[in-house]
Amino acid sequence: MGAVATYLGNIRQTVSSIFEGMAVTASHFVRKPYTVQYPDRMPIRVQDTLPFRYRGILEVDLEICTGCLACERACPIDCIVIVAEKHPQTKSMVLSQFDIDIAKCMFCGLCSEPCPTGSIHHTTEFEGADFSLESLIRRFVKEPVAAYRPKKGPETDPRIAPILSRGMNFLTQWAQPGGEKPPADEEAA
Amino acid sequence: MARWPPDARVDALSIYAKAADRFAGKVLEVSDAKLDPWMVVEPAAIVEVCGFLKDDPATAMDCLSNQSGVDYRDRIEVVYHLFSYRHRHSAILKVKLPRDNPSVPTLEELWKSANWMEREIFDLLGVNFEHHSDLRRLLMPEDWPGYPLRKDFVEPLEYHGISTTRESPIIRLDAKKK
Amino acid sequence: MSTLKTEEMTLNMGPQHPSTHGVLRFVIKADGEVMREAIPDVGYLHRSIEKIAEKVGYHGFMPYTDRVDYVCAMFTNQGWGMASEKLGGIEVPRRGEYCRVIAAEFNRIASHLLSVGTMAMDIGANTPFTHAIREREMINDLIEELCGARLTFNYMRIGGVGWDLPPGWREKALAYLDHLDPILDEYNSLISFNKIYIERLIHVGVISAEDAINYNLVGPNLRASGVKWDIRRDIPYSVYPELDFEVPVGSGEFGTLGDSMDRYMVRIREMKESVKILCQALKQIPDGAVLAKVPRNFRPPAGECQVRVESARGDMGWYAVSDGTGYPWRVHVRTGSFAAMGIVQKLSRGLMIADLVALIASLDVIAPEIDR
Amino acid sequence: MQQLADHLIASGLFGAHPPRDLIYALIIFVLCLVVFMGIAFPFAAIVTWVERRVWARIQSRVGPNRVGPNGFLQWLADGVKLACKEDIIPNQADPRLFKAAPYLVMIAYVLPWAVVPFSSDLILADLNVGILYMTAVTALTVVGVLMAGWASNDKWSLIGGIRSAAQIVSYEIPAGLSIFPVVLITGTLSMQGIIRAQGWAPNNWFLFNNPFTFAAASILFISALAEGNRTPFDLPEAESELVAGYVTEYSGLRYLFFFMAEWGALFIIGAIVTALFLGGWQFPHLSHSRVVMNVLQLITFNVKVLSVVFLSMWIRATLPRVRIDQLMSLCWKYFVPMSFINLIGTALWVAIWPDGNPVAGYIMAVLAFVVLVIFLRRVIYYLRKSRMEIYVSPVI
Repeated sequence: MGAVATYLGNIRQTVSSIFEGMAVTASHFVRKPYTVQYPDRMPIRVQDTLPFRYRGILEVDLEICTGCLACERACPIDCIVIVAEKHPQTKSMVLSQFDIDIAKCMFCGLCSEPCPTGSIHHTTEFEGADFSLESLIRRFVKEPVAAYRPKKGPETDPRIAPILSRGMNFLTQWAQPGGEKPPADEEAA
Repeated sequence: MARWPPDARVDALSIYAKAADRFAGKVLEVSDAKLDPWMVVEPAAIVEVCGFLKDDPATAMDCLSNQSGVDYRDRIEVVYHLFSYRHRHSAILKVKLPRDNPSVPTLEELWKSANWMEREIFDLLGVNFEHHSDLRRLLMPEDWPGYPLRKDFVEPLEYHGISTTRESPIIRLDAKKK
Repeated sequence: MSTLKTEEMTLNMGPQHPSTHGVLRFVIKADGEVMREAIPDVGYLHRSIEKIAEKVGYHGFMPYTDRVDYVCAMFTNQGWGMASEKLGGIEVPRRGEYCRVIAAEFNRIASHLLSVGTMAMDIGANTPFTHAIREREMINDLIEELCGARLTFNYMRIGGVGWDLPPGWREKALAYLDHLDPILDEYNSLISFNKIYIERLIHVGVISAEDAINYNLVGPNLRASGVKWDIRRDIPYSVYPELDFEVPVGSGEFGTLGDSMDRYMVRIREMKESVKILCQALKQIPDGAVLAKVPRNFRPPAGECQVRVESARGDMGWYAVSDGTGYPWRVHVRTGSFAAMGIVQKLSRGLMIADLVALIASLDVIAPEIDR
Repeated sequence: MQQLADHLIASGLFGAHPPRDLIYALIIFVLCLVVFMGIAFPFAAIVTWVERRVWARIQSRVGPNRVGPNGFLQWLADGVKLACKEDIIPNQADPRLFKAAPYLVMIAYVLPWAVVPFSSDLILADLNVGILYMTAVTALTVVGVLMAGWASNDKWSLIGGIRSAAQIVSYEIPAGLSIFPVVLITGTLSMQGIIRAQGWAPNNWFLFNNPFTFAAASILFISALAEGNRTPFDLPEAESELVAGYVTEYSGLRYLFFFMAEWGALFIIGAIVTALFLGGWQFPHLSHSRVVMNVLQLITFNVKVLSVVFLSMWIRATLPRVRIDQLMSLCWKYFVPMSFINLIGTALWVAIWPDGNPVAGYIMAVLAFVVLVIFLRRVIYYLRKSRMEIYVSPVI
C-alpha cells in the first residue's frame, strides 16, 4: 500500500508543484522587465544615474593638487607617478609629471582618501576601452605647473574656488577617522 | 565587544599545560602570547600529540580548522589551528622545521581536511609531509621552480616562454628610483 | 563464455565548462553516466594573494582581499580588518561595526542569491537564475551607493569602514528588504519546491556531520549536515550578540540529512535570517564615528593572531603574523570553498555526471576562494 | 491533391498529352518546396525569436529587440551569421558521418510536414496511415543525433548522442501508446479522418472525450517534448552538464540545421497534439465557400498549434532538467503503465458508449475551465504578493 501511495503522491506532487511554478512564470508576463538597455536606449546617460561615490576612472584637478604625494604613497600597486620638485627660485612645488596608469588601476579609492583637497577623485565615467595599454595612461600635466597652496581662509580665486569646493565635497563623503558623523547624514535620519 | 570568548586564552593555556604534562620533552615550548598563545611540539611527535588532543574527551579537538606554514628566514613553522566543536575551544600547535628539507609527519590520518592544506603548504613552502597519500602541487603548475611563499623566492622572469612581468609603461621624468 | 570488454572513460570537465563555477577542472573517471571518481584540479585562479600581502602593507592589502572571494568581498574585507585590528589592538566604533554588519549581511544575501540561482541553472532551470540575479542587482545598486563599487567593494578599513551610510540610504535599504521577503517566497514556489528539482537534489552528495567536521566543512555546508554552528552566534564578533537571529540547520525533510537539497534550503533560510538581521541592524544603528583613528603608517606590534569570520561560504579563518613593520610577515586565509573542494573527490564516487554538477553547485564553490 | 493535379491536366495547362506521372511528381515537388521553404524553415527560424522573447518576459528581461521591429528579424540575422561561419570538422572526427548527420536530422524534420493537416483540403498527402507515418519518421532524428554524437569523436558528444538515443527510443513507446486511444475511438489512422471525428467545440475534442483520452493527451505531449529534446528533457544537449551535447563540435550551417530541426519539431509536436486531441482545424460551418472555410480552418489550426508551441516554451522556461535515471523511470514506471491503463480504459469506454458519451465531454470541459480559473487566481495571487507594478505589453 505504501508503494502505491508513494507512486500516486509523486504524481500529485509533480503536478501541483509544476502548477505553482507555471503560475509564477505566468505572472511575469505582466511584469515589467528589469533590463537597462545600455547604452543607446536610455532616457539619460548611465553615468549620470550613478551615485556620487561611484568609483570610476580617476580624474585629477591639477588646479588644487598640492603635490603632497599622499596618493602616490597610498596606491598599493604604484599606478600613480608624480614628479614634484621645489622650484629653485620661488621655492614652491612644481609638478612636472602626474601620470596614472588606468590599465593598472584597480579602482580601490585608496588614493583619493588621503588627498587633502579632493584633487584626485573618482568620476562616474567607466567607458575607458582603448586600443593599446599605452593609451590608457592618463597624463594630467601637460607642462610643469605650480602646485596649489592651501590658504588660511576661504579660497578667494574665482577660478579655483568652485573646483576646490567640489573637491572638498568629495572629501566629506569619506568617513573621518574618529570624527563625528558628517552633517549630511543628520537630515536624512 | 567580545571578539573572542574571554576565557578562550585560559582554555588554550590549560590545554597546553595538560599536553606539556603528558608529553614532557616532546612539547618544546608553551608561549604566553598576548593574543593567541601557542605551543611548540617536536615535529616527530606531532601526530601523537594531536591524536591525544583529538581523542581525549576533555579536549576533543575534532576539527583541524587551519594549517599554515610560515617562513621565518631561519626556520619554517607549520601552524596547526585545532578546534573543538564540542567544547568550543581551540588550540594552536606549531612545529619548527629547518629550512633545508623541512619534513613533518602528515596529520591526514586524524583529520581529512589536512590533506589539501598540507598539499598547499608543500606547494607554496616546500614542506614535505611524510606518509601523505597524495603529495602533489595543488595551486602552482607541476613544473614550477621553487616555493613561492618562501622569503627568498625569486619569481622567474618567464615560464614556458611566457613573460611573467610587465614593465610599467610610465617613464618617470626625473628618473628617480622608485 | 565471452565477456563484453568495457573501458573506463576519462572525462575532462573544465576548466572551460559551463557549470564549473569560475575556473575549476575535474578529471572524471566515468563508467557511462556513473562516475567512479572526480578528481578536482584547482589552481587556475591562483593569484598569490598571500604573497602580495607581504608586499603591500596593511592598508594597501584591503583592496586585494576583495579578490579573495569576489562574490562576497565584504567578508574578506571584514576578516582582514578584524585580523589587523586584533594585531594592532584597535577598537572599532559601534556605528562602524553596525555599518560593517549591514554591508556584510547585504552581501551575504547577494552571495546566496547567486549561489541558489546558479544552482537552479546547473540543474537546468534558467528562469530562477535571472530572477535571483535581478534581486542581486538591486542589492548591488544599494552597495554601489554605499561604497561606490558593485563587486570589489573595498568598503572596510582597518578600524571601521571607509564611508558612512549615505543620506536616505537606510530608508531605501528597508524598502528593499520589504520587497525581498515576498520575492523569496515566490522563488521558493517557482523552483525550491518543484518536484523535479527536489528529486534532482535529494540523496545527492550526502555528508554526515562527522565527515563534515573531519573535512572541516564550514558555513551552510556544515549546517546542512545538522551541526548547529555559526561563528556569528557561537564565537560572536562585531555586534552580532546584539542582534536576534536563528541559525538554520539542515533537517533532511526532503531526503537524507546533509544532502544537496539541505544545503540549498539552508541558504534559502539564511537569506531570510539575514533579512531579519538587517531590519534590526538598520533600526538599531547608533550615531557616532564609523572609523577609528588608525595611523596611515600602520605598524602593529609583532605577534600573530587568528580571526574567524562567518562569510557566506562559512567560517573564514584569517591567520596573520606581524613582525612589527608596516608589512605583514605572513597572511593565510583558510576559506570555505577550499575545504568544500577537498571533499568532492570522496563524495563523487558513485554519483552520476549530472549529480556532480548539482554537488558542486550545492557546495557553493567559488574558484578564486580556493586558489586565492 | 491528386484531384487538383488531374484538374490542372484536364484544363490543358501542360499540353494535350502530358506525361501524367512526371506532372504529378512536378506538382508534388513544387508543393513540397512551397511548404518547406515557405513554412517549415521560416517557422523553425522565427520560433527561435518567439521563444527568446517569451523566455525574456518570464525572466524579467527584454530579449532580442534590435534587428528589425522589436527584433523580429533576429532569426534572419542569426541564420546569416551562422551560414557565414566556418564549417569546422574536427581532425579526429569521422568526416562522412559528421557531415551527413545534420542532413539526416533535417530530413527527419521535414518528412512529417507531408501529413500535417492545415485544413480540410490543405494537406500534402492524406495518407491512410498518417499518424503512424508521423511517429515513424520523427523517430528518424535519433539516427542523425547518434551519428553526430559518434562521429564527433568527443566524449561529451558521445554521451549526448547516447542519451538522446535512449531517450527517444524509450519515449516512442508511451507516445505511440497514447495515440491508440484516439485510434480506438475513430477507427482510422488518417490525420483527416481523426480530425473529422471531432467537433469544433471543446466538449467534442478528444482531449475531453473521456478521462483516459485526457491522460493520453498529457502523456503524448510530455513524451513529444522528450522526443524533441525539450526541457525538462533536454539531456542530450544539457548545457550545464555536457557543454552542448551532440552539437558540441558543430559549427556554422550544420549547427544551424540541428537547431532548426529542434525548434521546428515544436510545430510537429503541436500539430500532432492538435490533430489528435484539440479538434484539429475544426471550425463552425459559417460559410459555404470552400476557400473561406479553408482559410478559417487554416487559422484555427495554426492558432491551436501555436498555443501548444507556446505552452512548451513556457514549460521550458519554468522547469529544471531531469536526470537520466529519472528520465527512464518516468518513462517506464509512470508513462508506460499509465498508457496501458488509458488504452484499456478507452477500450472499455468505447465498449460501453460506442458513440461516445456527450455528458462526459461537457463535464470535462467545464472541469478544465475551473482549473484554468484556479490557475488564474494563483497568478493574480503571485502578482499581488510580489507587489510589482503590472505592465501589460504584447511585445516588450
